[in-house]
Amino acid sequence: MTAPDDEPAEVALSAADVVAGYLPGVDIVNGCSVEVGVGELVGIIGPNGAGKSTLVKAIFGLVPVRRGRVELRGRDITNQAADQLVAAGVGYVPQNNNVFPSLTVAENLEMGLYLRTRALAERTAFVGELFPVLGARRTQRAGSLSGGERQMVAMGRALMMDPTVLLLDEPSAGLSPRFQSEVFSRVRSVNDAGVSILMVEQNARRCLQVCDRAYVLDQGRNAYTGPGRSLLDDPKVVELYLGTLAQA
Amino acid sequence: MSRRVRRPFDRAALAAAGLVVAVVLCSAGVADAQETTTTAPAATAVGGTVKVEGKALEGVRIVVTDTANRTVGEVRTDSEGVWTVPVPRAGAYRITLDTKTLPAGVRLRDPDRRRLEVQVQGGRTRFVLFGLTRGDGGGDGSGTSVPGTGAGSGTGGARAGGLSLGDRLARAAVNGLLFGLIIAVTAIGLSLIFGTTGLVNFAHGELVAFGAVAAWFLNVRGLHIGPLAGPRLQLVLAALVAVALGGALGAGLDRGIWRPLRRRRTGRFQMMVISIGLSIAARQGLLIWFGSGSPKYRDYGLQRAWRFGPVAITPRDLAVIAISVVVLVGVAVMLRSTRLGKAMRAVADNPDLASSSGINVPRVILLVWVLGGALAAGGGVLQGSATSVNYLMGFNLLLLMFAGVILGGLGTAYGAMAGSIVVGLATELSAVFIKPELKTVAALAVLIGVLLVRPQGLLGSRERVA
Amino acid sequence: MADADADLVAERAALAEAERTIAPGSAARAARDVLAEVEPEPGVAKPDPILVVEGMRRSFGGLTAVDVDHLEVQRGAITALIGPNGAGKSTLFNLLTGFDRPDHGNWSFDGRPLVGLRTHQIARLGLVRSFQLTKALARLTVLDNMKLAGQDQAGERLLPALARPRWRAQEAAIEGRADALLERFQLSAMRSQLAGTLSGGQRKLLDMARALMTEPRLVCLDEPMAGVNPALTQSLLHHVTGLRDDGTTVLFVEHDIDVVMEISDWVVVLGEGRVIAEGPPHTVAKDPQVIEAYLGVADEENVG
Amino acid sequence: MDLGAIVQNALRAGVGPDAAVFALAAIGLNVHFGYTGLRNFGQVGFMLVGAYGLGVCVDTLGWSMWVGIPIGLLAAVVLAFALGAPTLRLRMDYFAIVTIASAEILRFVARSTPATDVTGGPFGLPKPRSGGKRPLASEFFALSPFEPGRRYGIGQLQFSGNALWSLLVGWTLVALCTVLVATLVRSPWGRVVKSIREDEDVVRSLGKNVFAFKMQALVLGGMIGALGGIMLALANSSVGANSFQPQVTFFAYTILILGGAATRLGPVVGAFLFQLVFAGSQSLLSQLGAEGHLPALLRGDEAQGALALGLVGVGLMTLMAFRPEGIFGSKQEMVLG
Repeated sequence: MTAPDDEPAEVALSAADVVAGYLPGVDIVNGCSVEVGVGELVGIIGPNGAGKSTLVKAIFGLVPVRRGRVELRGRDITNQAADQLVAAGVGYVPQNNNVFPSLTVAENLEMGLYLRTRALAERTAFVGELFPVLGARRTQRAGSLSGGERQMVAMGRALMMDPTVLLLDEPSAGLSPRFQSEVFSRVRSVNDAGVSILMVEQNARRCLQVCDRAYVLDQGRNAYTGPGRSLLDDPKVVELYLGTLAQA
Repeated sequence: MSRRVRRPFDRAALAAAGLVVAVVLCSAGVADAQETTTTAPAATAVGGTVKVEGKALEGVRIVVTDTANRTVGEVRTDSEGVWTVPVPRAGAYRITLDTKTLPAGVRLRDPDRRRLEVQVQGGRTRFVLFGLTRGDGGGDGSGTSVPGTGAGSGTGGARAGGLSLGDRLARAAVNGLLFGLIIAVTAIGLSLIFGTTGLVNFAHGELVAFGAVAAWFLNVRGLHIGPLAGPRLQLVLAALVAVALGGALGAGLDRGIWRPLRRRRTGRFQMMVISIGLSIAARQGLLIWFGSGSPKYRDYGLQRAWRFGPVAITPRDLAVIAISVVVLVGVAVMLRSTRLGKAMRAVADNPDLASSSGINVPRVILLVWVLGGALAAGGGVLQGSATSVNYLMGFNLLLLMFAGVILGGLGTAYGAMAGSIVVGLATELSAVFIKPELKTVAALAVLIGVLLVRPQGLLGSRERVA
Repeated sequence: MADADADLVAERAALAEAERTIAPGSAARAARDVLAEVEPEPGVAKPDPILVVEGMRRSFGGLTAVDVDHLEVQRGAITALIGPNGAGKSTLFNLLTGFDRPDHGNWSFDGRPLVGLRTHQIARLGLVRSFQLTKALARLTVLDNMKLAGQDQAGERLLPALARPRWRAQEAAIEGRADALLERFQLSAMRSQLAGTLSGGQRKLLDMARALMTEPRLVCLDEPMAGVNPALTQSLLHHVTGLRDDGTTVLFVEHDIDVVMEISDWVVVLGEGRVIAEGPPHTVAKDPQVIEAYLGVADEENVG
Repeated sequence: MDLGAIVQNALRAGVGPDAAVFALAAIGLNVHFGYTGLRNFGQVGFMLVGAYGLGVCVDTLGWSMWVGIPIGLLAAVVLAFALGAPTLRLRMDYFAIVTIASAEILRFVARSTPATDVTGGPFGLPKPRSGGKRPLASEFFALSPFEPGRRYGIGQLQFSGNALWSLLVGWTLVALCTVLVATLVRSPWGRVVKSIREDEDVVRSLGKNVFAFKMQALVLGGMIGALGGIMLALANSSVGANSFQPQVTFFAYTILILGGAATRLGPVVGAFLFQLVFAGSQSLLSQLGAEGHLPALLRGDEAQGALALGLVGVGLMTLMAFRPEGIFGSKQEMVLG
């Protein structure tokens, strides 16, 4: 497992001092800075309501960024429209409603490649290798899949465009432990295939185990950052987030 | 990147909408300049044309009486078969055709409809038609099948007497299929627009009437742009132009009205009320442009019916059925297997996710409007050639379109097709058992019944309602 | 200006209250003592259950959202319902309070079966809920929001409504209770403001106060602390324990583990719609299955 | 151009019996939509059953108006139950479409030839051939203290005796209904229905039978609408299905939004303004036409009527897009809603 302790040489995605929120005057994210190095798998954990999902949405242009700057390989992408970000190589998997239920699995994947249809066969093969289960379900409507399978379809869809950075919003939410393991190992193999990943997770311990590095968010601000494994042992993190349960 | 793609399309949409306006204004000017055959001088009157199988009848006596049974006027038809009787004021009048003055061998299709009761509106000429046939023994029924919409015209149903129930059902089924297919063609747009934007578009009927009216001008008046006068277009050609104009109008409406409203995050109810306002305004615009007459197209007007067993159908109606089927299958295939079609379904499923997948959602919605406008206009031409052209024809179809869309399950295009055909069949089949003038009631009752029993529609899944 | 002052006053009062320690009263001790005798295992029977759920299932399409074999909620205690996102907590709330219908299953409140009852009938029996996303009636005043919850107001019937004398006295009584509750929840200053102008935290308070206006016997709070600043959280916690001390049973969904540990007498853990564990807070926290579902496996050796 | 005549026409329409009828329809709709949030798109159906209820009793059955009016109101109650019982639980777009479809069904049936013996069919009431058993509004105008033929009024604003009587009765009913509705919405009952408009789940969770309240509102607003229909029948001494086209409901919405939904005087002010502007613009157009200032296309009553009506449509769109709270409504409340 690659867990570099030093700063990564090249930055794939960075958000600096981002302030963002849905309603005017109510900031959910309050000056967050995160960086994802090329080829890195970075996690964001934090208590409920800390603004983790909002941060990812702000990076992806779904929530207006009021202050701060988001860059993709040094290029300013702050507040760019989602379809433009997809074209620029950012993939995003929302937490809920992340498949088109009335489309088949194959059509869901095709929609992921809407902007670049020529590579369809090649990309479908690539995604099929990562998520073998999707091959068997090609012609099934996505709405009839189980939660774990939907998550695979959603990730597969986001990977169709061959993104350089993938944003995942709580990929394990609502899944049984077995499926959670499955999802995390898929996330790891997507990362091993060369995609930089920024992942928000509520399942802190698993997230820290699988990530190269992680940020702990609290009340819309960065609280801690460091290599995943070391955070697990950091008493402050344990106190702030893992809390009582973790002491058990 | 995608912005570069979008811009020229925007301009094209606006230019197209501009073209629609230009054509409308020009043809309107022409309509006024020429002697009109349909819009009589704006006096309160009743009038009509007495014809049998396309041939005008001269010297037929018509008597008009008022509600108190006083005779208001009495005329004989001229060499063109035309008659007009001015009436003192708006209200109900009874029009009687003196059958003794009909030439030998000509009789009323329905002897009960010798005397018609009509409501005349102030400043308008109410057209009254008597269904006549050459009674050469065969009693082969109507020369033209009329899948009317209960528009309140005097052309109720031609009830063929003496047919067995089975034969009448078979005929009604064919008419119902014809009518249902036309509704289906017009309703797809309504369904797709609802699916992708959540708009319950009350102004969709006016797109239908617009298509029919535009094609009528091109077909009967010819193309006039400014001082340039062109030839009158054959109906098929006129229909194609009308479909293109309908698509352009759809694009113009999306860009000009609905997209700005979506951007302002206007609520769904607000948008629905706005579409009602638009419907009122557009309907009155059509009235000013076209008048309140119900003329027919120049082509395929009167044809001898082909007989298939108990069923008689004109080549025109058969063509309408064939065209509708081809269009519906085409749209289904487009939605099923083209990239754009899948994108339309994706946007209908989840617009946010669609845009997160790189789909340019506003552009897909624009194309949905183009498709919806074009289909509505095309459906209008089909309906116009199966019956006649009237500025209210779209509004009269609207509730039936809603019925079709809801029956099929809101927002699913295939459902809208199936639901519309059910509505068409219910409408015409009911006319076998109840008075034809009440057949729209039957269709609406079916709609309400289905909503109560299966609110998710016939094909929709239960989850969609929640 | 007046509003700003009022906000300040409210905030200070909330902070002052937060500084007071939350001392478990006798009711709390009683509840905990009774529950200490109960075996911490899923579906265990309680000495004095106010709510009993039996074989309740609800699925959406292919997903089973709730599948509870047996669950009892102890009268007079604070029971927390926890579990990861999507575990079915909110669905269970909706089923219990009649907002959704189970595919099958029975449940009863104080011995009365609730199957087939409509939402408002369940509420009238004293089983009242709050909402996860606060639902202030935005175009009504704060006071009217409260008064709406008054029960058996004759003036709510169409014809008596026309005769003011018929309901004036009752209205005054309801208003008195509403004001007392607003006072307790530090909302008095906003009583004649439209509820839509309140801040998120104030709406949470209003939501809870309004539920209490109905004098419920069991109140179901759906994530009462979500999106609330820490000072207010303390104040809300105080209100929740206060409820229990006044004899109201509380069932609440919460994400914040600290909150759950601090105020609940009993914890029920849901995972994929099932009750995977229940017991006193500190017992549950040590349950390997809970750690598995909620936090993920730390390491194989840790679990073993 | 005779501006005076235009103003006079506009004013006469603004205070005339038709304005009172529209005001009643809009007050009923205000109970439905403004206060309770019910999207009733078939208000005209309630007017229809009121008018025909009275008309059939008097003309067809020869009963007294004093029996006909309660029966007209009762018909509205029956319609409200028939509509509401199955549909009030449906989602709101469905409710809108069911109500408009029901109103259309009623209109189609009323004007159908099989119904001629009862409703006069396409001719309406009074029935043309047989004539009714009793003149529709004879009892109503017999109560009038004014001479039917004489003209009354101040200056230019003149009405015939019968029109004056109709408008006085009409506006009196408007005033009574306004007070009734105002009393109700300020009572605890009003608090509940307004809460239902905001969020019916909350109301349900507090132990209120939301369905029953919605039904009461539907009945009440429907009866006020029926009163409008009855007033229309009396003022015109006739009932015709053509007066009950779907667009009448849309006009009532326009009126309500113009004056401000969920305000006490909104429907009244709205009806006055609506008729004033509608008649004024028609009058203005006809003068412009007569003096040759309009393009040829827009000459003639039909075109000018259409143009005026088209302007109503544009007005409704503009209002809803830019001032959905109405001209006198509160912006703050709208933002919160």
